[in-house]
Amino acid sequence: MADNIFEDLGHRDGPASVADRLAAEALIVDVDGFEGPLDLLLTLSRTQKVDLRKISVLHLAQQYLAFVERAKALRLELAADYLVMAAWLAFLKSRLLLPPDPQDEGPSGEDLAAHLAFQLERLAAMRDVAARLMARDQKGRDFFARGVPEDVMRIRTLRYTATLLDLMQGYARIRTRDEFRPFVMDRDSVFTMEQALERMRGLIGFAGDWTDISSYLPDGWDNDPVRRRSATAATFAASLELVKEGRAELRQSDTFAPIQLRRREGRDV
Amino acid sequence: MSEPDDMPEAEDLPEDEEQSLFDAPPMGEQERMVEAILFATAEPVTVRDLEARMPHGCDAAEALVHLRKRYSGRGVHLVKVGDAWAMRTAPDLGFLMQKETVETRKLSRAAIETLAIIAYHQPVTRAEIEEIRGVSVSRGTVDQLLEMEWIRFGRRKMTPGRPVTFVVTEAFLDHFGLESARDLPGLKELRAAGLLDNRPSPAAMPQLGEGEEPEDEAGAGQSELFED
Amino acid sequence: MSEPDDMPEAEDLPEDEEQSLFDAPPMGEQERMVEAILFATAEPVTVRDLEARMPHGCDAAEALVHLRKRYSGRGVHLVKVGDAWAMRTAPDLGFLMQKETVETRKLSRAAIETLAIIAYHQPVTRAEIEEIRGVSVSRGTVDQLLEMEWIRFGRRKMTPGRPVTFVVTEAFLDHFGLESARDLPGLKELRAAGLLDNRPSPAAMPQLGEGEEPEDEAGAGQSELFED
Repeated sequence: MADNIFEDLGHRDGPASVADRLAAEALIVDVDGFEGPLDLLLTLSRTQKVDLRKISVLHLAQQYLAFVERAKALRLELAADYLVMAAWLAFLKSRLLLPPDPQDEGPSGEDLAAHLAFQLERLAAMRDVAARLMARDQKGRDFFARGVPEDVMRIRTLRYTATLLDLMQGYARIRTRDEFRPFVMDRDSVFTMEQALERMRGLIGFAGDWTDISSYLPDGWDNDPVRRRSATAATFAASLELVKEGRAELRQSDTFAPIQLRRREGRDV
Repeated sequence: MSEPDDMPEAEDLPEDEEQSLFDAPPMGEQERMVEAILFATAEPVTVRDLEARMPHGCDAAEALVHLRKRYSGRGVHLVKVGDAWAMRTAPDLGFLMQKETVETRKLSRAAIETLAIIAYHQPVTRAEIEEIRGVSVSRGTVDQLLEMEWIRFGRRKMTPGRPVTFVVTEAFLDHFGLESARDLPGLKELRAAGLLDNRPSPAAMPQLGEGEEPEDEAGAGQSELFED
Repeated sequence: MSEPDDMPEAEDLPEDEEQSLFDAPPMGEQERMVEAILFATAEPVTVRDLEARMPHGCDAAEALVHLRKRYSGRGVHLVKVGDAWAMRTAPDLGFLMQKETVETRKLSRAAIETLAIIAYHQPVTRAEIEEIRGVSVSRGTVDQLLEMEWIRFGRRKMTPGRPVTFVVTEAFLDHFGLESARDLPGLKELRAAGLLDNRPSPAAMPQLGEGEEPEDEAGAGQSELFED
């Protein structure tokens, strides 16, 4: 009975029951519920109640065109897709009805109809498997993962690397920097009184006997005359400072004679 | 230079000596280890990752065979998900787990169909999905599936325009309890019926769902995705 | 009066009839249920909560006894946490729950320079390093090198204040493929290798340590290196 709803709609003069009309109108009003023209065609094809492979595409085209006619009559806005499909189905219908034109190189009406049937069947099949997929047991609904996953503790070890080349380049960089540094008053050959004092303070505790202060010159400062002069002056000044602090005694037997130093008796360092 | 990792000494050793140095634990122990690791992890773990965490010389694949047997029929199962393995509660006990049930976002009909088409036809382009459904695929639908990590981008098709393709993910398999995409319900029947063939439509067919398509957009996005 | 909670009908039933109405599942099934619940639950579960989730008439306490036995010696244990029960990785397998990753990073420039000075001038004090580098040496840099075991403390200098010195270690030599610190290329070689500028240094410029080639110094340090 549903079979002829659309035929009835197509042939306006045909009788149609109230129920049929209501069903047809429900279909049209529900046009938004369809996922496009192919979906609508699939729905329409179900009314044929046959295997989709054996469906009458001609019949289906008529149903679809009737649907579009009816929608127009109801002044329903139809998406362009539906109208494109309508135009194409009208073309297909004419191809199927007219004897093939031997001049025509394009696909035959049968080919086009077969492909449409294939599309419908494929869509129906995808709908079916989609439903089967969703009916499967699902994680978080039917089966569950571990409730308290124990986090894997990440132990990150940082390893620093350097190559021999890095090392050599690093050293070369320092040395190059020294060679080409901007000119400054060179302090390398200057032994300051502060340095001497610090040195002397450490040594004075051992100076029980009178000792020439030149023996207190730091290592490496007694050969180069420039360095020696600086170190001697600094050491002498430092010695005077220690005397002033009451920690040492100084003596000189004669002009230009060696200056001798010793710890001041009775004092501990 | 002797990076501690290299351990050239160990590798230079004759086979048998090496064996004795790195004696793998007995299989029973290996099974316990796999059990512990899988229990501790909610995500499936590959054999490779298992072995990376186990002592040298372990055979995780064999341990998994024993473990699977041990847990068959139990309240918790060992399941295979793609290349990886996971422990999951037995589906028949889902009714006990109302408290744990996670409300998943309800998928629209369009999203469900799109997902099914991707799963059964993968790798599949957006144009092909639209061909099958007869409507354009909205960006939101694809985005939702991507966001759920049920689909991801596959490699580009070697056809003009090099369109991107979509494939389903391991998370999809995990969610639906599938070992692989080959186990999708009805896949064989669909294939036998030729419904998974890529049949080009004869010339004069209307190209549904195209037109002002986000296709190009997606294409543009894709190149970004893969270009670096 | 018929409060839905009361279920007076059920309570009015004779004992045996109630039993038959609410037949508890077999103990094996109960064990599976407890197993699944404990597996999937984020928190430890009390016997009471277990029974509330299981079908009427179940004896969770007994199921727990069976389950505990089943898991004894496995990679996962059933443990009691206060009043509640939970599954936990066997303590002896804790090492599997750690993933060691080694990240390789390049040594900082400051560290390389400090290391180079120690290698070329050892034994060398911090003050000397600072003098050569022309900037102060941060504690962190020295600590890092000590931690890497590329340098160690040498003997104290017999100079006032008896400052500590640093020398390079065997591990250092090993890492850089050197037999001894003497093998480090000298300034001449560095220059020949293009690592140092080829221009002869202006005579007026006093050379830091030049004259006594670093090799010599290093050589002096060598004895120090292997003396203890």
